[in-house]
Amino acid sequence: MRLPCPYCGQRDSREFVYRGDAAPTRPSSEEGMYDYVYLRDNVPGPMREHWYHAQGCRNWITVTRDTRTHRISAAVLAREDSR
Amino acid sequence: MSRLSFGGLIDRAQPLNFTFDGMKHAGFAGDTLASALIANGVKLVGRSFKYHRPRGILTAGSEEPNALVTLRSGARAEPNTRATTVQLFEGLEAKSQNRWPTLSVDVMALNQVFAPILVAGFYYKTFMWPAKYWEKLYEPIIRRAAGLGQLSMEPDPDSYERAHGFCDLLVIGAGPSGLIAAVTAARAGLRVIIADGDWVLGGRLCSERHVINEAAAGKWVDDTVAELRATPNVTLLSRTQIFGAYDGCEYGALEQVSDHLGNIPPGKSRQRFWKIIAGRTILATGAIERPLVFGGNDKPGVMTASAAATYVNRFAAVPGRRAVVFTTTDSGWSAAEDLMSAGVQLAAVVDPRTDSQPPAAARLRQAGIEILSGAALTDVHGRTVRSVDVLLKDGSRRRISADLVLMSGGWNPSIGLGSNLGDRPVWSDLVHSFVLNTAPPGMKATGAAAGHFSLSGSLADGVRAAEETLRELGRTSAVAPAPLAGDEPSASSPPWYSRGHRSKAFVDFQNDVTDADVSLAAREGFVSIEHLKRYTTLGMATDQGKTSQLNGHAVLAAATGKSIAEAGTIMSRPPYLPVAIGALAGHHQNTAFRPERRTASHEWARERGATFVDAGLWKRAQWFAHPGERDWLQTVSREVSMTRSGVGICDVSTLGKIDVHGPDAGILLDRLYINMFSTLPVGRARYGVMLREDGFVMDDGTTARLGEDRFYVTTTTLNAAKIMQHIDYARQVLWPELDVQATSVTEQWSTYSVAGPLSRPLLQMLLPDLDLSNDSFAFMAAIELRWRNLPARLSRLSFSGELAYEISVPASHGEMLVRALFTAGDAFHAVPYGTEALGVMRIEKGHPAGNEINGQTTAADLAMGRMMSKKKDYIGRAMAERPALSDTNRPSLVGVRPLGGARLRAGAHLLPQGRDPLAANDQGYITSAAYSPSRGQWIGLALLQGGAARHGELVTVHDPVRGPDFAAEICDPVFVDPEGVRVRG
Amino acid sequence: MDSDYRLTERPGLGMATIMARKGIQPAVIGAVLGFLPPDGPERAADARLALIGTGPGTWLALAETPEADWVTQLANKLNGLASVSDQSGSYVVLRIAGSGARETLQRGVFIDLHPAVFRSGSAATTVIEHIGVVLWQLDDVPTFEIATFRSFASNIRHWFELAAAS
Amino acid sequence: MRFSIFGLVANAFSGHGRWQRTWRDAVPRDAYDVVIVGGGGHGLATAYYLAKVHGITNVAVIEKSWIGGGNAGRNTTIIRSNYGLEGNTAFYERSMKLWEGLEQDLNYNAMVSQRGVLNLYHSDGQRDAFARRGNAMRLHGVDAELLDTAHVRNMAPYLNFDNARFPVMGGLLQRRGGTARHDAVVWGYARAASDLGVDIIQNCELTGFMRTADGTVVGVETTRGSIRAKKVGVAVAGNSSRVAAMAGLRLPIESHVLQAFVSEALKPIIPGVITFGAGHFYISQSDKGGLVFGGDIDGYNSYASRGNLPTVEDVCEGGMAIMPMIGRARLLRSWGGIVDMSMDGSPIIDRSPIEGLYLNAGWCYGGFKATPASGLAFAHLLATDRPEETAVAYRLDRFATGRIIDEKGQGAQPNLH
Repeated sequence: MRLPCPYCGQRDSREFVYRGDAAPTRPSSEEGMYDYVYLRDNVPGPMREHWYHAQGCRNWITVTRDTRTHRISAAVLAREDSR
Repeated sequence: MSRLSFGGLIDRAQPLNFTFDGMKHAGFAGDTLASALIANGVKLVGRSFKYHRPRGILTAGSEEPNALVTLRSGARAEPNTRATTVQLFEGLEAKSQNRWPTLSVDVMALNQVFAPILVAGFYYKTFMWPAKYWEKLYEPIIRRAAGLGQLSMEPDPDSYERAHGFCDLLVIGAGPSGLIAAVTAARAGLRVIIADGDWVLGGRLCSERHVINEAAAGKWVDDTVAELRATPNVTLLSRTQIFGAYDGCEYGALEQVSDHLGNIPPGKSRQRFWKIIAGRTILATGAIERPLVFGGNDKPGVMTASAAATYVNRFAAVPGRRAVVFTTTDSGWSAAEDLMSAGVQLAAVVDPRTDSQPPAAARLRQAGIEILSGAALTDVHGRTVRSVDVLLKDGSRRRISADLVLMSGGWNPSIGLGSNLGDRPVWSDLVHSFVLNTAPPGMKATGAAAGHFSLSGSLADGVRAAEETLRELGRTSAVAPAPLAGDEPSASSPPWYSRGHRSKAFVDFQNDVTDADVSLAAREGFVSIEHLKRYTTLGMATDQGKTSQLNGHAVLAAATGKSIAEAGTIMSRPPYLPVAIGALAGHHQNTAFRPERRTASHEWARERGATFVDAGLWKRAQWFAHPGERDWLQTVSREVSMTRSGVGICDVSTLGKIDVHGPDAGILLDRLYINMFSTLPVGRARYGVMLREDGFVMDDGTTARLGEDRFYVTTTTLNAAKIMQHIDYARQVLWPELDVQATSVTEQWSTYSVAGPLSRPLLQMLLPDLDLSNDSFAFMAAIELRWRNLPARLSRLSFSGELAYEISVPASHGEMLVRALFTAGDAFHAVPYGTEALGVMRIEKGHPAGNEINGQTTAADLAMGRMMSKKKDYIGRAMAERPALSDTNRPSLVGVRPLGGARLRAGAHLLPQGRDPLAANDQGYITSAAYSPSRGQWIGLALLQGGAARHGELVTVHDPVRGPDFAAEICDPVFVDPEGVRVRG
Repeated sequence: MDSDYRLTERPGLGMATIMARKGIQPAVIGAVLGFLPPDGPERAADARLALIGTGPGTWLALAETPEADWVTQLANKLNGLASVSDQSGSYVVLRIAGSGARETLQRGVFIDLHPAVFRSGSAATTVIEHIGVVLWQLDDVPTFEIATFRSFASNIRHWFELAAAS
Repeated sequence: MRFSIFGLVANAFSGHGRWQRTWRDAVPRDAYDVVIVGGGGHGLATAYYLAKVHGITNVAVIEKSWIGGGNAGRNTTIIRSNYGLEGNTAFYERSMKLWEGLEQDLNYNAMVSQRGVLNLYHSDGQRDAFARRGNAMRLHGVDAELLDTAHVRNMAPYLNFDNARFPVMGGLLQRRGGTARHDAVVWGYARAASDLGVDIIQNCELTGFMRTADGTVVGVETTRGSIRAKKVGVAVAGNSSRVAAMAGLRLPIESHVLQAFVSEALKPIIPGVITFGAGHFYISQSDKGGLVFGGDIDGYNSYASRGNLPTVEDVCEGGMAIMPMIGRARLLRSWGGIVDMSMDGSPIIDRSPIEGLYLNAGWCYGGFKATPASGLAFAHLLATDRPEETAVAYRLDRFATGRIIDEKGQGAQPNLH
């Protein structure tokens, strides 16, 4: 599988570390922390997710990938990812 | 059974000697092992899987299920190799398999006597009594009888390499449609990779007799291949099998670099594993001929019609003297003509069809060949073919003598790669087989793989596929039309099988699945094709159903009254053809399995006699044995004692090191650590602990503040990459608004710990201008300085509990520093110490390390609960407050010392004294243990329920996997200098 | 395979990581350095300093003939604009030059090195068989350089030996 | 029809014409006491034990395609009970005990073969972690032996001892571990459950839940119509989140793909199961002769039953590193299964927060070995509304309370378990 790193270009998935669903956002208080840490939508379909380009530019990237087909429709730097 | 004196793609000027089961034979360059065996009159080549039935050569391609041999010998022995795809080389050695004692006399053929019992799934119904007998009796017999070839059990002596390919267009298969597609795309300027498993390109054009542009088709192939070779934007890979389609338009391929050589030159690899990224893909993999299902269709001498044609046309090898052709396709008739041209006597052509006959029928009839329309071959007689029974149109049977049976049951497009990504093929009534409905992104099938079985249709389709690709890629070049091909018949009937047979009729040859097995499975409810596959093993042999799947489904459909389209088919999974595990591993074998990271002092340590140990990918000095030392324990104890009494030096460069810079660096660190860092003064270091967001301890280390906006963070060796990633997550994803930068400098600094009461004077010799006194350089001081005009860092940190420093220089000069330290250290009898002594000293001081920070412990468990700041939020704070994490009865850190001289071992469990060794009494375990020269006994750290409150209590150390129980006392985890006087000395 | 290339080591280079502060554009840093740092995976250089783009706002700086305190000088110059970390000890830099250089490297890296895609001035941070590398192309000979972490250096040399043998 | 050698011989004389369907192909009825969603090993075992142990036979198992088509038919057939944490060890040992009597119980030969499971260690730290685990097993009455290098060399001389990047220092051996024929387990449970009256309904996909006004689940909507049920049990590992979402639940689970591989058939070389502790690789050999091997999950969320090359390479690299003699064996087939990776790497067998809905999920890549105990425990829960004694720890609320069971210590990062 290739991932389109916004900085480096198309790269083998082996260069990346996977974290998971990008949807949960860290709450600023204890409220919602359990949901944030443990609960996932586990979407069958397009999902925004975080990958770390560990063997490349060392940036966290938000990739939109369909979990049924592995087709990738978007990838942006996570820091620039508007939520 | 001989070699023709004319024709074929063999080089009669290059004879090659080879052996099969020790018998000497000769073939020619250009032969496969199979064609050479045929030319030498060898009919019996192997034994089947279950019944050990004699088997010959069924096909002329990679779909071969019967003619499997062990190629080569010794460590290079390669079991289950298809004789039909092995290119003959001088001195080739092949052995038959799955037989004992010999191929012609195989004791296990006795299985055939029990065949009425050994039906599909028989083992599920028996062998249950007595229960104990399964592993001891039944299963070993089954295991020995099964299997095919034998591994040498010696390490693979060959090397393998990898390669990467990128192209606009990948053409899979170099037959007529593949070649024309590739050349059309190449002329338009696309970067093209064309790959074919064969060493000769041209596909069916090598095997069949055709005319293209009014010349023999071979000329067109030669011209086209020459053009491709001369085009710089084309990579032509022969002997290269694309074996799998993966996500992201990625393809796996195996190139046989040296398999066709008798001896592999030193250094040259045997095979090359390609990963190819293709913008577009044209699947031009052709089609595979279906066998027909009739009694004895597995016997040596029965082969597919196309295979027989290939042997006479390409290899000039004649597989029999007198043949019966049994065909439900027009191509079977063409094969009959090819054989006749090669001098084979045609006893009869049997075709169950009555409605239509190809033009060849008239020609054959004219030549006096008997044509039996509306008839079917039912049974084959003889150990190898001697005669056949034909059920005539009128219902009577006739026996015809023959030594060769050609069967042609239709063509299955080779679309396996097209369904690798989950696209399910669909039935086509047009071609009577499964074709691709949808294909993976960027892929299109062409030629016979798309059901265009005629040559002219195939060539035209290849041009169309290339044109379409060009259009999709926005290229508008004019495209030359397909060359003119003499057309030929291509009609076939739907899958068909003979019901009038009296002997076993095979569907899956290698796995011995018969039509009766399929019917039985249907009766027992295994009517889903997946259940059928699993219950009967249909299609699970080394050919992965290439010759069997569809016939099996046809029999199932017949048994259940469904159509094949309704029954559906199975999606193909990689690899399309079996791939050597060694090739997929590349050069990652033996010590090259993973890279080995070396510190700057590696060479120096080796000179000093270090024994090295793995720490992740790092090699670290474990200890430095002196001549005459009894064992490692004596060595390590000396290193500890001399460090505690004098000075010792240890390379600690493998710790993770991260520069965290920027105006908000302090804020970020406050959020990462349970304790405060924004308040740390410049020039000071502080020990910190990080939690995961779920509240458990993630890592620990010291962080120094080197400037107002410059922090220098250290991590444990094993977590270095993980913490870098964590910090980047925090600053890029969680809090992108912070102005903070982080970069790994693990590789930049070679760091040595100089520990012991004499560490100060030793260091002073290296740094004469620096005031190292307690007043100006106190415990936890950290500064930047220069040493020998190099940037350097010095901090007063201690893992050992002694007065100690850590000094760092750029790793390029790390060896210089360690040598300088020991030159200066001579006067102080400085000792090098390794990771083992480091571990002993940290256990003596009760410092937690990886054994305690194991991802299952909280800060409170490790007696660091008080470090958890209440003044700020940080990662893991909320979750650490969950009831089970703040439960006071959780196991927490204690010290353990045995009564008497017993040896403590990490991993031993702790039970209350006098209780039975039961899970209910399990109260904790020893996390770390060491022999403490300072205390003169074994000591340990443990996690024990109720922990700190139990100092002084006696417990039972329970370690049944290593030895008997003994008693130990729970104590404070700090065994040496509990007041911490030395470290501040 | 064309295996005609020369592999040499480039000792004594000064190296540092430059990371732009939040909101600081490459042009601002360029104004201080005297040339524009690449805004992507590319190499830009003047006579004394080369910058390899290794990430957004991140560069590996290489000095051919570094003075002893060049990193401090660089950090001071960029004070408030970028964070600078000395990496002079971190990497071993190898130069691979000759007609077979591209094909050899392509055996190792899984990015497209075709001259139409990766050319003089191109750079990439990637992997050769589990070993992280920063790779850039200097000219059309072609000449490439790769920087690999010092602790892995013996492994990358071993890989080149294997590649040369096959 | 009872299976035995005598029956087999008798049938052979009659041309095998009298064998009956292995299980009844049932048509859904209007209502059942219990409907189990998912005709895999766990679902079928649950139905069997509901009928056998609790006498609840008015049970339907609904399966969206063919029984055993999910992970029950896609695993590497390993059975073992070598777990170290409280909450796991007793449960997996219960499973092992059930395996040991399964064939006689079901009258179906599932080829349960206890040829041993050997975990290799390569460092002192790994050895001590194995000792901790082995000791915990022994405290639970489970067999465990800690072997040194010499012992391992004796058992498996073909391993790479002398030229390895990570030399073998020993291993943790569970002799009672081994393998079982995965498909046969499914068919055996299906046949036995069907004989006790359970309806097995294939090609019947869940599309939703029947709910009362207060939210209680009172049945299932399927592609073959509505089916009422007093209780609905969900055993659809890999798809647990999708099914839970139909009831409005979010779970601490991610779906990931796990690949497995088999080589061409070879004469017997490896008797038991071997795992390579310094790489991602484990291997056994099937009765048919194929080397069955695998490694880590691919590592990203996936509902596609296929993996990618990086994992293939990683697994083969591990294989060659530990067993250099398999280089010339050929990889024949690969496949992928979608597994429920839970947030602590341990399963969930619990009532859901919704009345009438029960969960059996989160088996990660280890569900096969748990099949009998999972069925037994889930049946117990469905029948009594109380957890079975060895499965009390598998609560859904453990993530909220912190009573997690994290064997690997990786935290809430499912792809690391």
